[in-house]
This record gives sequence, structure tokens and C-alpha cells, in this order.
Amino acid sequence: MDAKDFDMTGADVAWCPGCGNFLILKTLKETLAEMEIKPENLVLVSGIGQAGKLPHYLKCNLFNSLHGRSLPPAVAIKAVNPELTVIDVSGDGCSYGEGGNHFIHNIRRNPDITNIVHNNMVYGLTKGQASPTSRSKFKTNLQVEGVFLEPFNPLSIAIALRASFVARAYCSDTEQTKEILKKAIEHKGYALVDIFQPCVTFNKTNTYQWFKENTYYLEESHNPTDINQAFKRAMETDKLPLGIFYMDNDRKTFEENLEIYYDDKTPLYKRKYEMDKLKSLIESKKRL
Amino acid sequence: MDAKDFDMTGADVAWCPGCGNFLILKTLKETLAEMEIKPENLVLVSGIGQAGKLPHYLKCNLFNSLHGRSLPPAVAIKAVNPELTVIDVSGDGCSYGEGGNHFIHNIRRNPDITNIVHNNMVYGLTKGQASPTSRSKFKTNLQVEGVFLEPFNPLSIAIALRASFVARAYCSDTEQTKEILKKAIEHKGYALVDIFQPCVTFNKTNTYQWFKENTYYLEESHNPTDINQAFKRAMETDKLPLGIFYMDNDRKTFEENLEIYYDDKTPLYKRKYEMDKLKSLIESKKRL
Amino acid sequence: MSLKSRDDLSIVLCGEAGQGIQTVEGILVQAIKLAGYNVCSSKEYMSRVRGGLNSTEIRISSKRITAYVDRMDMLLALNEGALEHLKDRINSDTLIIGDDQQLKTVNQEYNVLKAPILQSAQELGGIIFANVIAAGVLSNLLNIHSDVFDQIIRDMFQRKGEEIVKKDIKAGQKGYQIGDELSDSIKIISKIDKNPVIKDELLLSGTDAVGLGCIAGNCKFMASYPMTPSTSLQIFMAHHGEDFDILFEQAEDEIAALNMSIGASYAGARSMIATSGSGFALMEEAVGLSGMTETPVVIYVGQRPGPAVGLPTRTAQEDLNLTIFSGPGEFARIIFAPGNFQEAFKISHQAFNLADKYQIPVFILSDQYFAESYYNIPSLDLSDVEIEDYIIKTPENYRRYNLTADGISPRGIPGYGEGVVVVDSDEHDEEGHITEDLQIRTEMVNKRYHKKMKLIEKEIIAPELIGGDGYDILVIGWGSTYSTIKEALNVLGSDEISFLHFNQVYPLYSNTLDYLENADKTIIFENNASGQFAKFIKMETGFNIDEKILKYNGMPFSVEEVVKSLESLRGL
Amino acid sequence: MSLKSRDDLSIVLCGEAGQGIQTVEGILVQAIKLAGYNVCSSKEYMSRVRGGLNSTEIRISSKRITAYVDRMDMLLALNEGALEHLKDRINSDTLIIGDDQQLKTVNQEYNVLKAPILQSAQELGGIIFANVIAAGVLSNLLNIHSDVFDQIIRDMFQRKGEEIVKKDIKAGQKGYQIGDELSDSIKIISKIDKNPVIKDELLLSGTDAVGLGCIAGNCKFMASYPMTPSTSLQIFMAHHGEDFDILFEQAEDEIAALNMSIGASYAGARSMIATSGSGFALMEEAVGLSGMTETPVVIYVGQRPGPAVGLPTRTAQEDLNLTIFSGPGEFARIIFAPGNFQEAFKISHQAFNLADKYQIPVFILSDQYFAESYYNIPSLDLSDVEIEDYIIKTPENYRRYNLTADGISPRGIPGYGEGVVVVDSDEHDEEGHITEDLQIRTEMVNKRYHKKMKLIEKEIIAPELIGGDGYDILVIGWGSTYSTIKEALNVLGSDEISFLHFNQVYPLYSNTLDYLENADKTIIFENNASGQFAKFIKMETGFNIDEKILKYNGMPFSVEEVVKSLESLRGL
Ligand SMILES: Cc1ncc(C[n+]2csc(CCOP(=O)(O)OP(=O)(O)O)c2C)c(N)n1
Ligand SMILES: Cc1ncc(C[n+]2csc(CCOP(=O)(O)OP(=O)(O)O)c2C)c(N)n1
Ligand code: SF4
Ligand code: SF4
Ligand SMILES: [Mg+2]
Ligand SMILES: [Mg+2]
Repeated sequence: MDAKDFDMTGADVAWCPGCGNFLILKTLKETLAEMEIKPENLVLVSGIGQAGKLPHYLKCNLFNSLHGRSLPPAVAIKAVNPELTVIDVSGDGCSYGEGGNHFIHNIRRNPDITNIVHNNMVYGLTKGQASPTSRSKFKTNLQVEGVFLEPFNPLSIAIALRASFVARAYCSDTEQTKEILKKAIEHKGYALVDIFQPCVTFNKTNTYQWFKENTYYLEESHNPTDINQAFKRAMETDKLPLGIFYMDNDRKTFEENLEIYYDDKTPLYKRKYEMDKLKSLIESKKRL
Repeated sequence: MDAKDFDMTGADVAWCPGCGNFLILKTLKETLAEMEIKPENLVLVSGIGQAGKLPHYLKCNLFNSLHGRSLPPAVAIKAVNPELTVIDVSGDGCSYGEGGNHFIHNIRRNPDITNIVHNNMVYGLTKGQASPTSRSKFKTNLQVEGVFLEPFNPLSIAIALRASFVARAYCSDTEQTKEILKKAIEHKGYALVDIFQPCVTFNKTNTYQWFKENTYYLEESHNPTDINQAFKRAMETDKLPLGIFYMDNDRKTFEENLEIYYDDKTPLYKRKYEMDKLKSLIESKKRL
Repeated sequence: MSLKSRDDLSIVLCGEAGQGIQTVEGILVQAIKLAGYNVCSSKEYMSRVRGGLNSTEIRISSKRITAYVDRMDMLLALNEGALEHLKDRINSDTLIIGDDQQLKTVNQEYNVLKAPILQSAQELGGIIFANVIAAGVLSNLLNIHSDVFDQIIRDMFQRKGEEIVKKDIKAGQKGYQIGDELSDSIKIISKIDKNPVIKDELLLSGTDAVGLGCIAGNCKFMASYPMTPSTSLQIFMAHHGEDFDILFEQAEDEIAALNMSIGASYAGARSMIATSGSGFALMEEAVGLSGMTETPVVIYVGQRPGPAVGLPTRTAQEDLNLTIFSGPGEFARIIFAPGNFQEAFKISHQAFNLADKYQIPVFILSDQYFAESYYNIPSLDLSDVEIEDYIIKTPENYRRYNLTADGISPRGIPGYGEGVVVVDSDEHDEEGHITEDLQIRTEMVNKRYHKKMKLIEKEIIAPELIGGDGYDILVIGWGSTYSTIKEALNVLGSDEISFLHFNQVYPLYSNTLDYLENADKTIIFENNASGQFAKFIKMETGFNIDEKILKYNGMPFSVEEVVKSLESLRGL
Repeated sequence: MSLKSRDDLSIVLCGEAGQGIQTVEGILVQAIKLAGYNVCSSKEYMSRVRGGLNSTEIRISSKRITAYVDRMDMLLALNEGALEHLKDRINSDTLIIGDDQQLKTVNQEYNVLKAPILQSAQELGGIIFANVIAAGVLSNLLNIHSDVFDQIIRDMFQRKGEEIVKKDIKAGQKGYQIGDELSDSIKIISKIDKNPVIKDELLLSGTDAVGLGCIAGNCKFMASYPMTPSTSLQIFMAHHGEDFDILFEQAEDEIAALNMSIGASYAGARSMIATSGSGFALMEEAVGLSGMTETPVVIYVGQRPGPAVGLPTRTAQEDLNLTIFSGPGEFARIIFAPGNFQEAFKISHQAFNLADKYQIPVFILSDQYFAESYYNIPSLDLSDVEIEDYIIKTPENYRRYNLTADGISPRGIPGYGEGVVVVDSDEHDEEGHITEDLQIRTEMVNKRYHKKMKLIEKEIIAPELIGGDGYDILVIGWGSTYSTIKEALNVLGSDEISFLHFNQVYPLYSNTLDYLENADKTIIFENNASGQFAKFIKMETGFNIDEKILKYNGMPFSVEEVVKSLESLRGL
């Protein structure tokens, strides 16, 4: 397959020229093509925001949900039809702010989906308010005195929740990002990929330059199965490490844990109950 | 002061005999009395659940909010009137389930409040469904095959969020619990106290006996300012440590960060704007 | 001493939470039905796990009656507070049974029969046996054969082990023995006719009726968050998940629940949620998502008194407005409010077909009273149960929101066919992609709202007219008041009065106005403070219902209340 | 070449997001006002940060007119798509100004004037200067003195540094120069009268008017979550936080926002939130909390087209139902929908007093069109601005929900007085503690709903009747349609037609029916698909409004549309 197989002819891309989202779109298309994932078998689920528009620019099945609510449908879609590749793509505000409760609880479920978060440390679509990942002192039209809340650290939280795959990428490093995305999609279980993405319009602090200067890759020697090490690295703030922080290949997925799939792998959406069973259930109701 | 000063005459306590909540109520009253906190200056904010009923059995100002929504009002009350002692008391389902998003984001705010969570690993009031902290294989009327979600670990998450005070107690150890509560209430900033509380009716697994056998106290030597250590200890699952895991006394509180209190400590609720200022603001609107 | 001789009896059990009144109820309703009598029960209880005061009413009768009455022919008091709790319903005809200890301070004029129930329980090894003893006493007084009784005990406690079964059988026998002693002094049930057919009838709760309907509708996915009185339906579905391939998942909150169910539906599984007022309020944004993306979903709302947490374990009909007007924006929907179990089954099954047919949210309004009542019914009609299949295999250039003449775009699902299925919560074009074309916007609103409503209006369930059509007075009701109003009309036995019951409340049946204008006087009964359905009828027809009888203390209407209101209306 | 001579002009700027049309608008509305003309502007734009097609309409006139018209006397096209985007509004009277490049493929019949705006910008150092050049061109054509213009540029760009100011002044001059060249070929503004008083009038947006009112109402706390078109009010309040002691906090989600604001109000700070449809839907549970705990809060809903995400940056009047019926349960509320800025100021200020007086949620319905329009008004009336204080110092045995005759329990706050203040989302007794006493339940519902509504109904803002009371045709409107309908009536200049505008939509003014019945024909204009207010009027009065003109494509009504509808109605 070729990245072009995912092209949407005629799509009117609404992003600003130079936005990091273009890089993520391109890298994602390439990743999917190289992994030979067919558009018809792929479902992208997104929320609302600039990042959430991504799936509109890529040929695939798409569930563009509400702001902050992409994970619940994503998890349900995968559970109903485990044969689909399900990827959740959304912004930092969407995924960690409005959607925070789904973020923490779906990590606990460990569905076999990939959760890509475009982390531009700002609310892009609504024109520049702080997002949960905005850094200290970041001034906006609503944070007039600058942000003073402790930035949300998606990696440390995911690790604290024993997420089965936790990674961070930087969109400009397209090759490394592609590698991380591949591993994430391949990973059996929930995979978080937080991708640093410069917003050239509303975030004049965390620019391409800034990300370049303030990030580096975890060493080869980093052992992603050591949760305490992973946490330590995720808590670094001086410079922000990139790469795969943590991985646990032994956890059962949500779908595997579902009784409906214990003996029968037929996707749920194909099933119908047997009338005889219903009849005997009703029959049994002669007693409580 | 005496614990009796908090007695509510005529309160019809709705808890089951033997419930761990009684111990928490008693310990909390004693703590407050020993700390000389006056009922009129104390606001308990609770959600809905068995734990959420606690403030009805203790004389104080009380905001009994919605299920899962106790933190937002608690934080706002403290911000509007920092002279009040504000304590949030609720159940594990309320605080970590329905209220999960407020839990994570209010830790980031670091308001000077105490967050007490009665952790009975079950939904008590609605008669026995799994809570986020329910442990693997726990069977209920809704988790027919037993729980398989990774239990929510409030401590590790709070630490991952750099909560400024993170502790766990066990209600039967009333003296230790009292000590922890005192430190939490004294602590300037957000303080989480997760209290193990047996539910004698709906949780036949995590009983008094079980908690006794499966908990122990962190050693004196534990350094609560070392975040990596704190995380490591919080992730222990074999036996569950009790005590103060983490503490950071240097973080500014939400109220301290608020511009309204930079120069003037008058609680917000006492303030009125000056008409002249309004007039000149209106005057300025001759231009955009 | 004897009970007023009549062909139906109302027996009330009262005690605290944790005393096992529900067990007594469970044993008795089964025993009564197996003995060949009609039975119905309903309960009121506090939102607490132990203590407080709860009561359950069980009616046994020759006729098929299924409503709540104020009248108590017999009161079994399991604790001291019982008499105080029910004092408004006790009169000199009420036979009060209970332990000496419990009835110590009883009113002189009361009609009391002492029975050592709690005392015997203590003797048998613990207070926990009181419930089975009490059941035994009543069972005996109702002339139910002890074999029947023992069998029920055996079935109920079987999974707790042989030891427990034995003890409970013994407790039952003790109850029968006490009953024997008492029956010397009272004679009951004489005029209540047995009908052997009843033995083989179904014994359901409102929850069971809905749950069976959902299964019949091929529900495959349910995400929900516990909330009384909808939790019982969640439990029902979770328990039948294995046999019927239903994925039940407890969501982290209500918002997740509905968004998950909508996602599951997008992927092709018929989906539902169950919740109650405050929980439903949290779902309203997602109701809009269902409307906008045209993704079918069934929403069960078990009503209880609000606002906010309100009275969690009480009954109300307060969420009609909330469902009719739920969700931002304007789109088609259907709202049912079944009044009896047969209807509940049928409606619940149809709800899934209609949701799929019109690609909309379909609501089922229930309430605590309806969900937690039991009664026997002859059977459930399976003849028209059919899983109507509206899902297509997508062609290569599939467009999810293809603008068709009737407003329905054939619905595909991902992974089934050659096409891709694009749905969007923003305004979108026919393909499903976000658009700001204002012409398309108008067409999409017309599709989602006007066109679909037009189709839906063609198949509204007509309200049921009970009584002749030569009425002077027309009584209007919806949802759970059905049985009560119906019985009240029976009591009154007047040709002048008929009853118009709505099983479907939205959209309003087109000929409703004809029914209303036919009457000299109209009267509506609603369990809310503002007369929500009356107002809705006025909104749709301009018709002003003359009398609104509104009850909003958390209790259902009783037959007597309805009778009284109607009598006074007739007297006007 | 000349523009049709008239006493008002409509100038439309069109280009892509990011081209600075808002800057042009900002400069021009100020320049026009300072020059002594009446000005008003409104805009429509896409939900994107760059690209797409947005347009702003600026009207300049002798009379005080404040509405949107379809007519475009002049169109400044800043990109190629502009003409296609606005093609329905272009006619032979429209003077189109733009660069050669942009107008390459223009229709032959169009009335085009080429001006090297973008080209000059490139020459001046970059496309970013195009907006100021364009403003200069128009300013010159409108005969605005360049001193006035320069001063505005200086003020606007000052905080960006002297370098930028200089460049922009230069760009402005370039614009003036181009304007000079153009003005040889066109003559405009001749018939528009100057009025020197206007120079000193206020220039507000709808958002400003509401925001100033909220400050005047002593708002002290606002928690909100960004959502168009309510974000602008959040920004307004956040920016004035320092001067007016207002704590603005961006909440993690809408649920937190309203729950925080209710908490703040409990503690004694007047509180509000601002949101839009989908965001408001998430708050409905908390609306019930305000109702149940009787905690005042002001809720601003900036309406936009739904359902779900819908059209984020467009206008609608779709959330009326959602607010009237929001929240589970039944309790009192007030809903305003101001139609002009003076009213908006007054209502917003009063909203806080009324919320406190009745201890209820008070809603202000606005919409994108209203919030983002600008016009000049003479002043704001501060004479009746008063912070009515309803908070008491609590006595020792204070009972928060003391049952009083009128239903209002004096409200205390924690830490002020000797008592404790207990509020509860469960049903509660007078002290505020959880209860299951069903008698108290009824009394509490009566208090929260019936009694309060009775008081509130006594002070409903009467609808404003515009035109005489001898009308045959009565036009009905609410909220943001005010100016448009009013101007349309002016255009028609007919004694037969009057206009009834509602600034308060709930509860409905008691004598509404009288107004309606006085007319031979009634017609309502609403920006929604179902006629929500018409339906609500019918619900309350039974009256059926004859004609509903509904527009729901995301654009406001234009004066012409209203005129046309009324003309055709008159012609019937
Ligand atoms: C319930 C709800 N609240 C608020 C909004 C408005 N809104 C849309 S996108 C957005 C924030 C987007 O930020 P982020 O998720 O970081 O995405 P980005 O645009 O930065 O990619 C907000 C607040 C909404 N659409 N729905
Ligand atoms: C919005 C909403 N959803 C659900 C409920 C029902 N509900 C009340 S308490 C509760 C769970 C209580 O569990 P927990 O918080 O652990 O408290 P516990 O009773 O165990 O102390 C639930 C689900 C509710 N009141 N409101
Ligand atoms: S606003 Fe920021 S995130 Fe959005 S498209 Fe522009 S650069 Fe990208
Ligand atoms: S149900 Fe459990 S938590 Fe609730 S009162 Fe009883 S023992 Fe305590
Ligand atoms: Mg972002
Ligand atoms: Mg619990």
C-alpha cells in the first residue's frame, strides 16, 4: 500500500499553514500504508478541536464524536467489532481536559486501541486558551496572569494507571514518530502516543524551535518494562524525553476479558439471539 | 474543644451497624475538636453515596453536592472564602469514578483543602456494584464475571500529578488515622487521604480482617519528599502501605495564585466593585 | 375476628431495610400465584441499606388487578415504627399482625393479632429467619399449601447451600405453625377465587418486562452507570449477557455510558443505556450526538423525584419534559411510557426496531413504581417479535448521509462492505464530512427533524381508550398510572367516564384532540408538580385539560385517590 | 460610477480567516463612529483559524439602525472566493472593490472597481498589511479624516511597539492614497448625515453589553469552559477580573464550571457561567443542583446551531427549550433573551439580583449574532443599578430552608453569623438535612416551584410593543431578532403592523394572550426549525400563531427577509 491510498480528494484542510498537524497527518498515512491497514478496516475516532479534524483528511471509517468524548465510542467500536483497527485521534484539551475521566478509566480497561494525542499545549480551535498541558506562565486571553496550574503529565498518569503502552513523540521527527506509531498500533492493548505538535498560531512559546531544544530521545538502554524507571523518566521536566517509556505485553485486553468472546470470536455486531432461548427465558419467568 | 461539639442531636444515621464509616466519623470529630476547628468555620462538602452522608451526622456547614461533583464546589468555596476550613468527604465511586475528572484537575490546582475518600472498594449506596478501586475478580450484580479492570490507584495517580500531600489510612486504626488527618488538614495545599473502610454489607472480600492482613505502615525512614520513592511505594500491591506517601510543602496554593488575593486578603464574598470604576470602564467603551 | 369479606385482599409488610421484606415479598408473590390466585405487589422504601422504614404491598385477588391501593386489609409489622409509618392507612378494618414487643404501644382501637414472629426467629437461631417465618405465617393464612411454600424456599435458597435451605424450611414451618394458631381467630380469603390457569402464568416485574423486550429487540450492547431505579434493568441485562450475547459494561460515568452505546451502535450492535433523571441530565449532550450522527440508541429512563438527587428510591413522572426537550438542537425522537407489562415488552422490543429504522434515539420512560412492581400476566406475545434489519452492506462510494426523498439514508457500518462510513457531530455533507455549506445545513435539519418526524407520525401508537366512547368525563394518563386509573374506573363502574392512556407520549397521537373535545370534562393524573403531559398536550393541540391532579411526594397514586378525585369531579 | 444614493450604506468585507478582517472591522467601526455617523456591524465566519471564507458587514447611516441586511452597497473582496461566497447578495448596485488578481474571473455585469490592496501590501513588506490598507481605502471613501484614522491605528497597535505602529500608519496612508484615486470614480456617503453627538457615544458588542451588566450586578466568580460564541464573554470577564475583583477560572469541563459556580455562590460570591448548547447540555444536572439547593447562579447561553457540535461559529435560537426544560425535577427559574444592548446591560445586572432574590438559576440567552455585533448607543443607564443584598447573618439555630409563607427562606452563607448553613441535593428538611418525610417533600416542591413562580410572575418584564396598538398584524420575536424586525417594520412603515418583542421568555408575560388576540394575523420569526417560542406560547396560552417564519441555516434574519415575509403576509 501507499500513503496515497489514504488521500481524500477534495478535502478542504482547515489547518493553518505550517501547523504541526500536517506532519502528523502525513506520518500517520505512511504508517498505515506501511502496515497495510485498509481504509475499510480502519476506524478513526476523534473529538472536537483542530486535531480532531484529522480523520476528515484521511480516507477511512470515521466517527467524529463530541469534544472530549472520543474514547468511549472508540472502545465500544473495538469491543463490538474486534476485527477493526481502531485509532483515537484528538487534541490535548479534548483528551486530557474535557475527556479526562474517560482517559483514566479506559486505560484501566486496556482496550486494544491506539490513542494519539496531538499535544500543542493550547486550545487551538477555540483560539488560544490554556490546555491541561499548557506550561507555567503561559498567558492567554483567559489565563490573563498566565497559567499557574501544574501541567497535566499524561505519561506519568498513564504509567501510574499501568497503561500497557506509553510513548511520546515529536511530530517533526517523522521517522521516529512513525516507528513509535507502528509499535503502538501493533501493540495488543491500549497504547498512548502523546505527540508534541507546534501550534504556530496560538502557541508562540512552544514552537518548533522550543520542542527541538527541549526534547531528546530516551537512550537505547531505557528498559520500558520497568515501571518505576518509566515513571522517573516521565517526571523529568528539564528536558522532555521522547520514545517508548513503558510497555507491558502481558495484560489482557478489554475484548479478551469480555465473556462474549470467551468461546466465540464472532464480532458482536454479527450476532442474533436464538428465539428458543428467549422462549425458555420467558418460560422461566413463571417463577421469579 | 471536644468531639461532642460536633454532635448532631437527632440525626438518624443511615449506615449499617458495623460499617467502617462510623469509625471515620468518630475519628474526624476528634481530629476537628483537637485541632480546635469551629463548626461555623468548617465546611464539609460531600457527594452522594454512603460516605457522602457523613457530614449530615456532624455539626458543620455542609454542601452536600451531586454524585461525583464534590470537588468543584469545595474548591470554589475555599477560593471565595479562604478563612474557612474546607474538607471534601466522599466515597471511592463518587471521587474516583463519576468525579474522576475533577480529581485529576483539582490536584493540579492545589487548593488548600483536604480530600477524604472513604475507600470501601464498592458502591455502597446503590447496593454493591464495583467501584474504580474494586479489586480483580470481585463479583457483583453488574460485574457478573468479576471485575477485570485494573484497579484505580488513587495514590499513584495523585503522585503522578504532583499532589502536594498524599496519604492512605485505615479507619480501624483510629489513632494513626487521626494523626494523618491532622497533618492533612494542617497541610497548606491539596491533601488526599484515601481511607480504607470496610463495607460490611456489600463487600465480603475486603473485610476488617482483610484490611488488617493486607496493610502495613510505611517505615519511619520513608522520605515523603522523594516523589520517585513515593510512587514506588504507592505501586506496591502485595501488601498495601499506609501513611504519608508524599508531601510537597513548597507548592503555592490555588488561592495564593489568584490575582484577587495578591494584595488584598479580604475574602471575595465581602467585596463589591466601585461604581466609579464601572463608570470609567463604560466611559472607555467609546472606543473598542 | 374476621377480615371484611371481599374478592381481593391487600397485605402490607413493613419493617426496616435489611430485615428481608423483599424476601417475604418474593416468597409470597410466587406462592400466591402458584396457588392459583392473581397477585400483584409494589413497594416504597428509603434510600438506605439498613434501618429506616420500608413497606411492600401485596394484593391477592380473583380478578386481574395490578395497582396500588391505600387500603390495608392486613399489616404485618416487623418493627416498632411500622404503625407510625403507615398510620394514615390503618383503620379499624386493618388486621395488624406482629410480635408483642413490636405492638406494645399500639392504639386501642386497632385490630391487633399478636404473633411471635421475631421471637421465634430468635429461637430458631437469629433474627434473619424472621422474614421466612413471616412469609410462612401469611402463606398459611392465605391457605397456601405448605408443599408449594417449601418448594419455593428450596428454589430460592438452593444456591446458598443445603444447610441454609434446611434452616429456612424449618423457619417456614414455624411460620405455618404460628399461622395455624392465628387462623383460629381469623378467616380470610373465602371470597377470593382460585383459577388453576394462573399457576402457569408469568410473574414479572416492570423491569423484567422491559428487559425481556430489550432482549427480544436484539439488544447487544449496554453501557450504564448504576442509578436507582434503573439499576435493576442494568442487572437484568448483565445477568443475561452470557445467554444472549449482550455486552454489559459499567461505565465510569453517565456521559461515557451513552457515548459508548452510540459508538457500539455505529459499529453495528443494537445498543441501549439505562439511567434516571440526574444521570440522564448528564447524557443530554450525547443525545444530541445520536440525533446529529443519526445513530440509533435506546434510552431507558427510570424516573424518580428530583431535582438533583431528590428522593432516590421514590417514584415520579418528572422527566417527561427532560426527554422531549433533551439535547441541544432539533431532531426526531420517539418517547414511550408503557403502562403495563405486555405493552412494556412490546414497546421495548419495538424501540430497537424503530431506533434503527429512523436512526434516532428512542426513549422508554419508566419509574420506580412501574419498574419494581410485580404481577402475573398470561403470557408475552412473541408473534410479532422480529428483528427488522436496516443495515446495508456499503458500496464503494458509500455516502452515509445521502439525501433521499424521505429523509432516511441507508445506514452502513464500518467493516461491512466496500465503503467507508463517516459520521460527524459537526454539521456535515452527504459523505459525512464537516461542512459549512448553509444550504446543506438546511437540508440536513429538514432530514433529521422535519422529514423523519413526518414518517414517525405515521406510526404513533394510538392511545388506549378504556371505557366506551360515549363518555362525559375523560380521564387522561400516561405511563405507570395505567393500572391504577383503570381499576378506579372499574370501582366507579360508570359509563360516563372513560380513560385515555398514552403508551407513546411523543410525538403526540394525531387524533388526540378528537378524544379530548368529545368530553364535557377532562382530567389528568400525573406524578409531577407542573402537569408536564397536560402542558405538552396543550402545546400540541391548544387544548386545556380542565383538572390536573398532581401528586409529587414520591408515592404513586392509589386507586382510592383516583376514585375520590373522580367522584368529586362528577359531583361538581 | 456612483452608489445608489441613500442615507445608509452597507459595506461588506470578505476574505479568509487570518487575513485580519476583524482588524478592518475594528478600525472602521471606530472611525465611522468617531466621524459622527451611526455604525453597526455583524459577521459570519467559519469554524477555522486560517483559510475559508468569512465576511463582516458594516453599516453606516444617519439613523440609528443596528440590524443585518442582505443588501451590499459595497463589497471589499480580499480573496478570490469572496464573490462566489456572496454571490446571492451581489447585484448590479453592488460596488465591488478588490485587487486585479482577486477579481480576474468576475462576472461581466458586476460593478467592479479595482484597487491594488493586496499588491500594495506586498510592496509594503507583506500581506499582513492588507487589512490596514483596506481599512484606509474604505475610511477615505467614507470621507473620514485621516487624523481620526491614524489615531485609531496608533491606539490599536501601540502595545505591539513603535515599529509596528509606524508600518501600519504607513499602510493606512497607502490605503488613503488608493482611496483618493478611487474616489475620482465614485461618490458616496453624500446623503448620510453626521451627528457630532455620536462621537461620544458608546461602541459596544452584545458581549460587552452583557459583560458590563454582569459587572454591575456584582458578579464575583465565573468558572467556564471555552465554547464559541460564549468564549468572548469569558474573555471579557477574565480581563476585568483585576479591576472588579472577579475570580475567573477555566474549568476542566462544563460540569465542573457550573458546580464550581454554585459552590462559590453558596459561599457568598455572586456567580455565573457562560457556555453554549452542547456545553450547556452537560450542565443540566447542575442546573438541578441550583434548583434543589436554592443556590443562585446566572447562566449565560450563547446559542449556535446544533445538535451536537453543529455549526460552532454560526447563529441560532435553538436552545430555548433546552433552558426552559433544563434539569431534572421542577423548580423556578427565569429566562431572559435581550434584544438590544441597553436591555442586555439592564437584564444582566438584574439577573444577579433576581437570582439572589429568589435563590434560583437565572438564564441569559444570547447567540452568535447578538454577541458579536457592534453598534453605537448613547449611553448605559446606571441610575437603577443597585446591588440588592439578600444575604443574612445567620443566627445560632439557623435553618437554611425555613418554610415561610412566601416560599423564600432567608439565605445565609458559611462563616457569616453564628449558625451553620446546610444545603443538600437530596430532598431535605428545613435545616437542610436529608429527609424522606413525604409531607416535607411536598412542601419543599411547593416552595421551590409553585410559590417562587408565583412571586416571579409578579415581576415579569412586559414585552415591548413596537408600533401602535391598533395593529392588524402582530409580529412576534424574542432575543436577537429585535433590531432586524424593528427595522423591517420601519421600512414597511405601516400602521397595520406592530411588533411584540420579548426580552423575557420565561415565565411568559401574563397578558401575552391579549396582545395576540388583538391581531387578525400573528407571525413569529425564529432562528430554529421547530418554532420553539411559538410552541411555548401555545403551551402557556393555547394560542396558535398563524405564521412561523423559521430560519435555521446558521445565519440571522436579514431586514429584507422580514420585509418580504411581511409583505407577502399582508398580500394574503
Ligand atoms: C462540550 C464542548 N465544550 C467546548 C467545546 C468547544 N471546543 C471545541 S475544540 C475545543 C478545544 C480544542 O483544544 P484541543 O483539544 O487541545 O484541540 P486543538 O484545537 O488544540 O487541536 C473546545 C474548548 C465543544 N465543542 N464542546
Ligand atoms: C449522576 C448520578 N449517577 C448515579 C447516582 C447513583 N449513585 C448514588 S451513590 C452511588 C455510588 C456510591 O458509591 P461510593 O461513591 O463508593 O460511595 P459509598 O456508598 O460506597 O460510600 C451511585 C452510583 C447518582 N446519585 N447520581
Ligand atoms: S490554530 Fe494551531 S493547531 Fe490549529 S491549525 Fe492553526 S497552528 Fe494548527
Ligand atoms: S452498605 Fe456498606 S458502606 Fe453503606 S453503610 Fe452499609 S456497610 Fe457501610
Ligand atoms: Mg490542543
Ligand atoms: Mg464506595
